[in-house]
Amino acid sequence: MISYEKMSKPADRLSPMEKPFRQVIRKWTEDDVMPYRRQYDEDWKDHHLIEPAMKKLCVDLGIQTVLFPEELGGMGFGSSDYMAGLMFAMCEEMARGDSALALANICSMWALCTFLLKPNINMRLARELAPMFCRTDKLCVCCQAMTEPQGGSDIENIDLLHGKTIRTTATLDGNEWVINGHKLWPTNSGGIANLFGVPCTTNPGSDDPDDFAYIMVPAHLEGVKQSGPYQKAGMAADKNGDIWFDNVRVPDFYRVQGPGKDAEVFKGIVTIGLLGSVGFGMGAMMNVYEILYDFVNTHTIGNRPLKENDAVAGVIGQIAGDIDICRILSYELIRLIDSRTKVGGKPLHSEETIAKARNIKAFVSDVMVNDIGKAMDVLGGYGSDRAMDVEKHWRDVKMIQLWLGGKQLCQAEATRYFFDCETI
Amino acid sequence: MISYEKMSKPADRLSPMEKPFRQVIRKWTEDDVMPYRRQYDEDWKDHHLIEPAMKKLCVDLGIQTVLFPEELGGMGFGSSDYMAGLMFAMCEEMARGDSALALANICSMWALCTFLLKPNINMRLARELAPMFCRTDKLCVCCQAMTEPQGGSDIENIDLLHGKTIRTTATLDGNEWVINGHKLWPTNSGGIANLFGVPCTTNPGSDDPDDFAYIMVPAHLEGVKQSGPYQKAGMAADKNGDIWFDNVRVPDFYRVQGPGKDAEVFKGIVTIGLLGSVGFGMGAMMNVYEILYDFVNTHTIGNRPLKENDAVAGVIGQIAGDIDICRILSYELIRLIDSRTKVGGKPLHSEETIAKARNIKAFVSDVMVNDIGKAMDVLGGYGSDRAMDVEKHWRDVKMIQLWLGGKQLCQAEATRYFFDCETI
Amino acid sequence: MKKDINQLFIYPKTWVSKETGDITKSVRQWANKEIVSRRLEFLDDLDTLFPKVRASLALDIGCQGLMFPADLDGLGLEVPDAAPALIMVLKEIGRADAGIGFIHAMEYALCALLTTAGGNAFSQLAPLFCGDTLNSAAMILPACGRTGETMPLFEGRPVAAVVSRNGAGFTISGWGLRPLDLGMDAAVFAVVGADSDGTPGVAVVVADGEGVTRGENILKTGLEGCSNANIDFNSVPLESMMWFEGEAAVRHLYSWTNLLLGAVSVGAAMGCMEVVGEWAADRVIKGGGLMKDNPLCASVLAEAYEEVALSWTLIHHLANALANPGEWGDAGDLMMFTQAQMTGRRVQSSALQAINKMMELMASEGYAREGRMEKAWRDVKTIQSGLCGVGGEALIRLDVARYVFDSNAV
Amino acid sequence: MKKDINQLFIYPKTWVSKETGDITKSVRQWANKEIVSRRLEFLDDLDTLFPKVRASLALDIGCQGLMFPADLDGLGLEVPDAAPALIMVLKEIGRADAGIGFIHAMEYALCALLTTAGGNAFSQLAPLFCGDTLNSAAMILPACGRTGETMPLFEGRPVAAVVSRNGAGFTISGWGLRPLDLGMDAAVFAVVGADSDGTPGVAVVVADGEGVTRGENILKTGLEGCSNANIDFNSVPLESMMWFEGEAAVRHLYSWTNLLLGAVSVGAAMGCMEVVGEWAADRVIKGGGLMKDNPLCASVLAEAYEEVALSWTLIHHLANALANPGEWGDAGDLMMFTQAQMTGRRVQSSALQAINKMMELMASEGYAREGRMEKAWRDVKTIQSGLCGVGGEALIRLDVARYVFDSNAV
Repeated sequence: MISYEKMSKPADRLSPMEKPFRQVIRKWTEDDVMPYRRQYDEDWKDHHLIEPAMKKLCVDLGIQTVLFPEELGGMGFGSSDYMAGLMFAMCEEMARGDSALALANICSMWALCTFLLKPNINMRLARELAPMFCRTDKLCVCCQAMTEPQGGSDIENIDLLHGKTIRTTATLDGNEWVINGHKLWPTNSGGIANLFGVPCTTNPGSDDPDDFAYIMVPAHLEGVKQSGPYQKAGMAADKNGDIWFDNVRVPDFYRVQGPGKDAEVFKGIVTIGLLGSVGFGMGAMMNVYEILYDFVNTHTIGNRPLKENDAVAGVIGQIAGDIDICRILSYELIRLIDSRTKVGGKPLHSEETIAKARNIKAFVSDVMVNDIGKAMDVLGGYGSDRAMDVEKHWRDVKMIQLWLGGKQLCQAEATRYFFDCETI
Repeated sequence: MISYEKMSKPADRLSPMEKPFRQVIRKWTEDDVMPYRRQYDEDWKDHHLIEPAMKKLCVDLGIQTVLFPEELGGMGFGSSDYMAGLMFAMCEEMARGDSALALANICSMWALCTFLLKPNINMRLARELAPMFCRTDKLCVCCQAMTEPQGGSDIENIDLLHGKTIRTTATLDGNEWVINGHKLWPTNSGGIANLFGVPCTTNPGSDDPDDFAYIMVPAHLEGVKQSGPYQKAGMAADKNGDIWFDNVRVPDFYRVQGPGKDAEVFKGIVTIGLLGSVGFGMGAMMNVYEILYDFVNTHTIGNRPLKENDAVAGVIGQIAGDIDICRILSYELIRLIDSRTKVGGKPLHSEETIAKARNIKAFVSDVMVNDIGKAMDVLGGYGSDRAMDVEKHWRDVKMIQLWLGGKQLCQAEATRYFFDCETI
Repeated sequence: MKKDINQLFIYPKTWVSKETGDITKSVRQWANKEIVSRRLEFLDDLDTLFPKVRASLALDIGCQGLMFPADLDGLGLEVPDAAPALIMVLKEIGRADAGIGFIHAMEYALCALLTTAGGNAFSQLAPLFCGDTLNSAAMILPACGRTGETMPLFEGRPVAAVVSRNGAGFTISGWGLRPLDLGMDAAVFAVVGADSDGTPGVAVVVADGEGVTRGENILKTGLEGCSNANIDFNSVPLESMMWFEGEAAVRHLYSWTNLLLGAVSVGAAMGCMEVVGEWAADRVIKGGGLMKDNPLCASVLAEAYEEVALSWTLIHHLANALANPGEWGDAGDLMMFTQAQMTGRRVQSSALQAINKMMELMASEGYAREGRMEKAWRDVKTIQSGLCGVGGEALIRLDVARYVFDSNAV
Repeated sequence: MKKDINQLFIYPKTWVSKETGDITKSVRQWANKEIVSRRLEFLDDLDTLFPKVRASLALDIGCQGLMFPADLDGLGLEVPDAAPALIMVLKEIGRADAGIGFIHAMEYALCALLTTAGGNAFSQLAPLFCGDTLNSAAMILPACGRTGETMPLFEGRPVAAVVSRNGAGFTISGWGLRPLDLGMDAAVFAVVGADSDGTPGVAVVVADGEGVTRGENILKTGLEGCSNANIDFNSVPLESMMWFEGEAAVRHLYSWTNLLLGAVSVGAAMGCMEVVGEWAADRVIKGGGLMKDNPLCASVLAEAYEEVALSWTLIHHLANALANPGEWGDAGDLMMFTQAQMTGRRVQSSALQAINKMMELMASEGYAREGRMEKAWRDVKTIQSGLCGVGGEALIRLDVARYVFDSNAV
């Protein structure tokens, strides 16, 4: 058995499509990513190697269309009962190769979730934007431009702050929104985005959810400016930079859902973001497990294979066991999301779903940071060698732990739910 | 909502019977256990308070019959597709009151799992022993007499040692087995057992699985001797002592399955023991969460409720979040067990099932020991006060962590599976 | 274990004087003779043996009254200089029994506070501690309030006892106060209270007079031999010198308490190490081979040792800093309070962690009385959680953040 | 941060001499001027600035050659006495840049070993380290074997280099040896090898001669500015005094390396603390209020501080023990090797843990170069995992268990 197939995969929760779908992505990962990934760190600015891989996946394999309805040329995941399962499978398979590249690909769909997921499919907007993604031979990169310079993770903390601190504004002028503001750090910024999803406010300083707006903004419009990318500790395939909106005008129906509902779907896509985070982490961990499996079978201490030393065995067994536990939790998160429109299910923006998703994401994040660190240690002086492919995952998953408000916000949202807090 | 109802309960995996069944047990826990549990520590030797509660549950509510086929007066859980789910629910609900009492009740069924669970139901033996449990107004306590003085957890480590170190012997003499040996520490020993399940060997020193035997031994037979109970740090409702078998004779068909198969069902009931352990731990954690919920809502630091202090909130949110994670893992363990006869399922004694069950049990054990300890800390000087009912759980769950070979054996079995070790 | 446990934990030998060595040695002899060499007997008959064994330490060797001036019939150890000696003594006691260690730590922390008031305070209490009867001191630290109440605070912690001026002296009142332990036994209470301005301080209350009521015996996790009860003070008179005014006095009490209880818990963990060391050298596992020789078990043993060894280092380090107030400040200063809180929390938590690990190796024997380990586990947990105070470790983190990062978080 | 970071970490002041204070101060001035005050500039142009900045420390201040005798143009710090001075210096360097700290720690660990051989060994290497060119030393520790091979072992760790007698001297051979770092740069290698009996020792190999081949540049996690490569030794001649025979020499090398790299990593973590302290005092969260004043964030800050502070204590403690071999033994003794391995592991792990926590508070800025923290994180991880050796922390636990519990586990 391939080592990573040993990890739990609850049969009762798998889509029949999951296996063939995974195989497609896996082939791409093994053919188009793994042979090149050691060179990605130097490719952070130019994406000479990274962009062709993205294009192959998104355009040639059609992955940029997955959420769009079939009648618009998409794969219809947005209305599938197995959306979360399939998205997770995709994240995991891609991140086994490179979690930053997985991120870039997936984030391209993230903002689209505000209007392409049942029960909130906005067909007018879908029809409007589908040509950028479907039935085209061009890569279309989308970017969810969330964070603002002053607020850090405040914007994700929408249950407590209700968007009060958002400074990016949208003003209705006739049948157009006029957008002004400054966003930073989102994935797929740094100059490569073709389309932005922009959380903003129609009434600065207000904490009325009706004043929160989520508006799609094509990048080619006048007044949109992007900086080059920042340099980071890892995740080279993910470009992050600044975006400025200076009196950018878009049609009024580019607001994804409307007053009240925008805030809901925005909270909902935070849940989707948490699912993606867990998927990336899982992919990284699966790959580390494979590498570790090989290393402890072929290298010795005390003239016996590492895996046969009980003390080392304790450590690697714990690592593998933790990964299996994260796998189990992943499929519960998938269930939470995919049951959103079923009897007994909760919407993506419900306090319970967010709290539990936050909790799982925080847990998986801590495990992956710690355990991949430990896997590096088992490799000793070879752990920090890029040629072993473990240290890149170690650098990458730290980023996963930090984003979306990091551990503290996860803890806060879980506590708020479990203890009915009012000020946390 | 009652606080503990906030914890995850995956709708897709619940038996329709689970809710009403939980309610019956819950009522017993709240009426017959919780009001008296603070006095259990002093009742460890005599069980003046403990035995009546056990009798009410096992006899009056019929719980001692659950595994037996319906035609023999039982509830037929042994052939239910939801056996593990219902057993877990029972463990959890009971342990919310007292995990030692839960243990005593459940362990009474444990040895029976060797011949009452599908696909290994032994109807002849079931029919023979049913009258002790079903259609009777007498409490019948059963004890799985596993551990031996010299070997510690070696006996649970059957995959590595194949029973080689077992010293309790069974010799066939005509149509009777003659049993000799010394066992210690099992739950429901210390003088209260009516029936023993005894792992033993027909060929001392052999590592051939065919030589491993599992034989049911009624306690009233000549040559069975039990010591009084040991004193322990907690778990007063669970009596542990020594048992000696001195030329004890039982009919040959009291061997539960026969050569080869006995070793399999024995490995299988270790898996059941792991499920029970997780259930007890969950029950304890659920109760701690309820108590903590109340405490942080009603007590202040800095003249604000404890729950509204962000730093305390971080700690209690982590505790609750960890409990939720353990709940999720519990239902995966249930799925592993209840799918044992389904397509894609694995038998209880499969390496994969054992490794994953071990891993989940080890994880849940560590979480409960750590987090209940932290909950005590949040109560400060009140944490060690028996009247708060938290410290008893802290003492009890440590025992859960230690039994069945403890953490090291769990790690070893997980590692063996995940890294294909040969000597671990 | 083959090696002597006293040779396994390094510390700067220059910090331990000859006199300290002597008294440490006699305490160790007491420990070995009265408890360690017959621990099962001690545990099986604790009610009888605890006071007896305690008396031979407290009265015969003189560990009760250790810090009282020689002219009051004490042994005359003075703080802060004696800090390194006190931890050596308490470690030895803790190794034998953390309950007896706790009793002495409470007394020594009180004495450290009395030192700041000069000789008269000692004179008052000498009859209790330097005579030939066993006596003990209890400590009442800030705990928590109930939702809706507003209370004076010490570093965020609600202070329930109220001290009022009354002529030349004071009175103290407070209801349902919970000592760390010993509420039932104590002859003297060190009580954190607040004056009419809400400023916290420490009152030393002799419990022989009117107005002191003890509640029912509290059943608890550990520290058998010590009995606890809630305490009511109903306008109990307090001599002026027994009211240690101001937050510095409270910090002083916390600093020394952290040091002294830290030594007790480290000692208890060392005692467990001897037990598990024996066990591991004797137990056969995996069908052959000793537990100590199995790499997985050996690495768990090493983890436990590491926690104990590093804790002992931290306690020495804190003792040295307290003994040299000219270097980083006095026990009542914010800097030293911060270090003591941080070190105290860490040491308790590490000692407990070490015992937890050792229990894992002992399996059911770790849990049974006859395994000779579970009492230390319960004792240390009782000390550790009590010392956290309501709110748990988070509050100690905030003490640290306020000093180090100028945080205003409470 | 409002408070001076040098006033926040306590240690016994008597352990730090006036001379140590002076050199520490000049290193701190260098650090502040060349790196800390312009860290972003340093990071953005590392390739150019690293050697420049390093030269001003190594050559102008004289930190290269620090431990060479004064008559060879070194600064004459002698071990073991200078242990407390060395950690102060390396902490200051590490605070500025762990890569530069690493380079110096490697040199000092080599010098500590040379001390055991007396003056001649220093004379040989003085031209390299006491002149006016930058030079460095690399270290090759035991690593791992491949399944099926049988190799000589040092405490269970496979030793790949072979030392053979050759007339009055020796030769050393070994292929694909992996230094901790600096394989590409180093002028000298301290190599753990085994003689024909399989007994390990340390060979000091000057890399200027024939038979030394460096492999390709190894891309790695951290320690930019240091270049690593695999090394082949093909019967490289070795003077007799450059072969430090026996396990004690290997233990000596490990003991000092643990101490010195520990100081570097603690320094790096302290540097991060200054960065996060500034950040927390400036960043508004939860729609109002500074990060440092939020109790949850404050408690994370405190956790990070605690890890750093306790590590610093442990490093001081180890330095003092090494500086006083009369108390518990010499760096080559099993007892001190055990303590050093244990302390080294703990300190590296704590420093890394502290930086991880601080990064959590910085969120994306923790990860971006401009946040001025991520390099220290990568550097410390590189040091920490390298120092573990193949097999990871488990092997260090076994070192401890073998000594403390007489375990035979390997």
